[in-house]
Amino acid sequence: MRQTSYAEALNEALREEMRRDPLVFVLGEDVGRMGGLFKVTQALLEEFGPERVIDTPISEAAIAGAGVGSALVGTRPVIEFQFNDFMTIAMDQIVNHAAKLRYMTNGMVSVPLVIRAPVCGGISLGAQHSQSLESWFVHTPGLKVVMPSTPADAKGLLKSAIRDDNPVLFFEHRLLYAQTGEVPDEEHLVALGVADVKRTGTDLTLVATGRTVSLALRAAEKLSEEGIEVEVIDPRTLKPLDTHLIFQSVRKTNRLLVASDGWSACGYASEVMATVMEHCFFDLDAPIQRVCPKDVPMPVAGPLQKAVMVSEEDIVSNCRRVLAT
Amino acid sequence: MRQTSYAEALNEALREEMRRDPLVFVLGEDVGRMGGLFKVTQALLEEFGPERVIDTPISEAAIAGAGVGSALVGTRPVIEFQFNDFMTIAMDQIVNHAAKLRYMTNGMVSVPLVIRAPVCGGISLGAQHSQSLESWFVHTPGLKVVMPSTPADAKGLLKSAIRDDNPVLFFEHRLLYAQTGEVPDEEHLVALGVADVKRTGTDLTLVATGRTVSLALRAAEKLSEEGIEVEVIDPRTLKPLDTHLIFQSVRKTNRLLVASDGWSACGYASEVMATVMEHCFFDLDAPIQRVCPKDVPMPVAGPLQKAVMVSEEDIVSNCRRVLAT
Amino acid sequence: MQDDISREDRLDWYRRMCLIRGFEEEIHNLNKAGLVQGTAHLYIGMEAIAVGACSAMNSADLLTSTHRGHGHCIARGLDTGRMMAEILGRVDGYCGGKGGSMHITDVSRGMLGADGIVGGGIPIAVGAALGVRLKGDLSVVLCFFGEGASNQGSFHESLNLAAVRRLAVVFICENNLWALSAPFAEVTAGGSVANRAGAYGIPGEKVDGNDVEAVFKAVNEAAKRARAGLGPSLLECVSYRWEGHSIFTRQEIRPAEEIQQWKQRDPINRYRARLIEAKTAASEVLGQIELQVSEQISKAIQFAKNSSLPDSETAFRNTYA
Amino acid sequence: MQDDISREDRLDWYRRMCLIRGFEEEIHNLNKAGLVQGTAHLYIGMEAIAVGACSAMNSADLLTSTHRGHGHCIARGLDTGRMMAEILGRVDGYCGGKGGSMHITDVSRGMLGADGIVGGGIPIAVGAALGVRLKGDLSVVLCFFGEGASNQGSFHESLNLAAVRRLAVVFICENNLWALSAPFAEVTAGGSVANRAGAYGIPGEKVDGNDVEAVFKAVNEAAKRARAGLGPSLLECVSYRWEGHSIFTRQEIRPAEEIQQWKQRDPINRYRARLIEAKTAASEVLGQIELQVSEQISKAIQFAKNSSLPDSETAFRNTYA
Ligand SMILES: Cc1ncc(C[n+]2csc(CCOP(=O)(O)OP(=O)(O)O)c2C)c(N)n1
Ligand SMILES: Cc1ncc(C[n+]2csc(CCOP(=O)(O)OP(=O)(O)O)c2C)c(N)n1
Ligand SMILES: [Mg+2]
Ligand SMILES: [Mg+2]
Repeated sequence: MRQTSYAEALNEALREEMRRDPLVFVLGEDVGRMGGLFKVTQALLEEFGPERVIDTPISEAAIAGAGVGSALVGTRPVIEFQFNDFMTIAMDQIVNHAAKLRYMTNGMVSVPLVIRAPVCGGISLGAQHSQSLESWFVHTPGLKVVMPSTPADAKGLLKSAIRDDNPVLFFEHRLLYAQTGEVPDEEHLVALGVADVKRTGTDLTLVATGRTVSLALRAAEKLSEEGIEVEVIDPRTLKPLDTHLIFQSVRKTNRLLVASDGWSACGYASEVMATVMEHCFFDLDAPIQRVCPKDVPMPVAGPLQKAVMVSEEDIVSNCRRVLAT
Repeated sequence: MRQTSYAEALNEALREEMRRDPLVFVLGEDVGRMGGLFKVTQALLEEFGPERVIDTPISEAAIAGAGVGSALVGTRPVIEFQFNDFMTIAMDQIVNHAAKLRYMTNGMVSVPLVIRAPVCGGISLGAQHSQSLESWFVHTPGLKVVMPSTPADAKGLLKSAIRDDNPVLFFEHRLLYAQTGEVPDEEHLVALGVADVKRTGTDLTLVATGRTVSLALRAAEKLSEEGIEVEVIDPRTLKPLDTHLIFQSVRKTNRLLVASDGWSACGYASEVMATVMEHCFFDLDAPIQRVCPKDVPMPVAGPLQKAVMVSEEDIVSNCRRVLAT
Repeated sequence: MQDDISREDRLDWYRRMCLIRGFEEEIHNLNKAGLVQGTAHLYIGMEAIAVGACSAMNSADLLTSTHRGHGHCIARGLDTGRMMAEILGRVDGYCGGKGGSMHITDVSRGMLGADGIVGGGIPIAVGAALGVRLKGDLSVVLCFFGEGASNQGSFHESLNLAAVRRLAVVFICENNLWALSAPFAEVTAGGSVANRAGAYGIPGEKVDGNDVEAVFKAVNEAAKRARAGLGPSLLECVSYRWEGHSIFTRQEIRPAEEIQQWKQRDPINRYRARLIEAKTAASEVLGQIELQVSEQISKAIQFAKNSSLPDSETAFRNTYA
Repeated sequence: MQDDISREDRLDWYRRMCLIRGFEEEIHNLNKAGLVQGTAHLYIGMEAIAVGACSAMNSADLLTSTHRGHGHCIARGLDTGRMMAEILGRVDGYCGGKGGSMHITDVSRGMLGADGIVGGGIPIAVGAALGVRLKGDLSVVLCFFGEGASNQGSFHESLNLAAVRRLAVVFICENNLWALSAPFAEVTAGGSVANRAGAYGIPGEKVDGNDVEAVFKAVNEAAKRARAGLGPSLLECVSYRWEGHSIFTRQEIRPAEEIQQWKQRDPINRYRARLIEAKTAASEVLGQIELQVSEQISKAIQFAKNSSLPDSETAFRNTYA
């Protein structure tokens, strides 16, 4: 298998799906001529032309609305937001329209729309360019939410998202774009709603998403040296959540830690905690804990950003904390 | 003490604060001439004039932004959104600006802004007029989130919110507007961040917010007839959360149920569950459970709406469930 | 649609306007009887806009609507029985009772949906135009919205996007002079919505929204332009709503004389008089039509009432495809 | 500000433009040395807009800025040392290193903040104008934004709101012909931002953004109007950015000749030549100024470098008041 970067894998997914289905098209700011701020749409304009690779004005609300409208008439738009922070401008179209039109019409219409956006910090862009807002969308019925952690998952999940008949929010971590990994040469699909055990272990279950998966794996290696075996589960799809795999693991290890780049309050980590609590309470030997960024906006200066974001050390120390009780 | 409706209590709070401080002003759609869609701003235009009671165009993003800008220069805007669903249009200003400006400037500025909005369904207005989106704002550092359940709390909390130097999101339940209750004649303030025990009990702690508080109290009465004593806690402020009072109660009752009109996934109920799990795990005799609306958009037809919204019976049966384990 | 208006067209337009009027009036009665589920925003007084505009549509054309959408639906030929059933929250309604008045949709008629969000449908219309072009269809999208919506950011972004992509959208502002309690001039700078077309370099025109033929002609021209690949247009159809903002509204803010004046410009009476005067049809012929319309409405109501309220189980279906 | 321009004004404007240019050029070097924390969007080529505009401000006036905000800050007289410290993420920066280039703010100078959201500052400017009026101040608010931002809904809503309330805002569009990789005409319908003023019934004017005196005059007129209670205006100052979109940008989309042409219209060189030609100042006098500017910049850099990176504990402070 080839080594491919996360960004290239996403680009391949787009290209393959656009070749397969002439109704798939891409729109967003700087996706054409420039190939996307993070190069995910690179060279698509050249291959598919300006009717299928649309450089839009800076009008996030209309872009999202155009996605909804074009999906309603049977095309399959894939929208890029340059940062997920800018989705704040398009929440009405995403939440009041994309998420609800199928339900409100009792199934008469569907909205096969994909919205891609990078999340979280790491390059000192500050509070308006570093959020990880996936939890808002997990909160909202009618949406699916995906967050891949490897190039192979990125490719396979994006292809599935494009083929899905529902609005799918697809969150990418910008620190992952350059990361490489093996991606199958042949057609590669990863089903939505299926979690993945990224590492098996017996002492503690660690549910991690996006960037925190690689931190979790490194943390697990470190703890393994001490004889502690951590099982790392990547849900890959945050909504619908593959609870089965998580419950199974917790019933084996009896301990759980959840890591997420989204804030803790009403966040994705709290949701996993609550769900496991409801279903596996008597299997737990210790309180479930979470590792999330600190409850502040993201600062710019390096040392501050580092203090706020989730780190490998945070995960290691929290694993120890869960194991100590 | 007088019997006052929730809507009148809010109106009194606005009037008193506007009399006290000439920099407090109100803006929003139909707040002037019409006195607000739900009559909360009634007769303010007559008393304070069109420079302090501003009927705006239908421009939610600019209204929120105008709130931020006017707060930045030292006035104290109180914005009304007709339904919290329309805040989706203003998320950028609320989340990227109001919530973050103080932090981003390291404390140089403050944003003393109040945004009021009704939440949840109950009058068959359907999926775009019935959400209860408070959890999104609890997720976001830099905001305070308030949700009163009685006329007295409504008045006291709104006055405190207006005096607070931070952006405060103030969520009202439209089924409560007509509900009456005692409101003190004298100056009445309720501090933000302080929960309230609405009923004492020994067998189960029931944390409920907004409209679900009255459902919880009725459920508790019913269970009391069977000798089950439920302690009902109303956090009143969702962010910052008064964890102290909740932990204390859970340590006494060893059981917890959380009721909320917001969806369950990544919602306020999951946050309370996660926090209690972290801190009171060994005090718990049974898994914490939650009662939330079903995970679907809100339908219009009466029987459907009823099936989706939290009911007194839901709370009773879930209390039993928690007590049965 | 042909350019020249035939007698059949005229009679059909008269019929449709009467149908809208009668349908809306019945909602008042049904509401008093406690049968309407939720709210409804009546189109009474504005019938000429929907009928004139939708008459310029081809069968493959599309439209997006607003909270005040019944008129557009009827003008576009939706089934009044299923519409009424939806408004009463019944299983045979277009949305099985889940959507109610504000979300009536019928994709089989190219009706992409009413909308509860002021300005919410505007970018959706633009997207639909983008989509049909990609599919190679020549459909035009009519995009209805109130003058209140023209102050939303979505209006601006959508007109700009449609203009730079030369999309086949006809933007139809229904200026009924009030947005809930807000008078047009007090909240809308520039004095005219049509005038805002200049900002996007597209044609803008103010139209007498109480004249069904004037509306037809203007929309037909704009649709031809759009079909020819010349891009979008903005039409401002000036009219008035006779009723309160919604059936929930108890308080009337608008001056009684103003309401009275506009009632004197009734688009239906006016058209009736014109048809008779021009000898297009005798009063009796129109009377026949009115009778047919009454019957259709009675049937629609009967259909709706006979349909049952949905079973609570259906609340949990159709969130996802 | 007085209407007629004195020699001191002219020399001061020249100085400020040089200061912006030199400051921005140093950021390039500091970035190569790995010292900039995060990104920065350089103002090089556009100096005449900020300097001309801010020179029309009174001391109580306010401004809102954009991601490309250094020029506005310097023109408004912010401390270059504290600015540079912020860009390097240091404790002595205006925001203690929390905000970085995109969030420099100094309320003591009426500078309400740069902004990382395209179009984000526009309604904030309107709100500030609303607020100062309520307080009884006569301040005018200058609202800067790029031509890319003029396609955001916030632009439309804000201009409409300011117009109907007759607020004291001067909307200053910096049209540098590109928004990241998007050429103006391809994404902006109507061909002109100034022209969009018509939609709101307010004055709109296109200005040579490379001519500091032309900008001053236009903004001064608009500010006078605003101060007199006559409401907002929209100015479109046409200029060009010489550098890539941000210091992160490696790819240049714009045609090399276009960049070259605009460099020949350098607002600083042009003004220098004009001052000499008009005998306002001899070349030596201007040389003196340039020297002073260099020194000031060196000091600013020294100040910034001497300031330490913040302690991680400060990350947890100042979320709430
Ligand atoms: C985004 C949003 N804001 C506010 C409302 C509440 N609302 C419903 S209709 C309406 C007035 C709309 O006026 P206009 O667009 O002129 O349409 P009209 O009702 O006059 O037909 C308002 C404010 C809403 N539904 N959506
Ligand atoms: C809401 C939003 N969308 C997109 C971006 C990313 N972005 C930053 S600057 C920029 C271009 C802005 O163009 P313009 O307004 O013309 O300003 P200029 O950079 O040319 O000075 C874009 C797309 C953003 N910061 N905010
Ligand atoms: Mg109207
Ligand atoms: Mg630009």
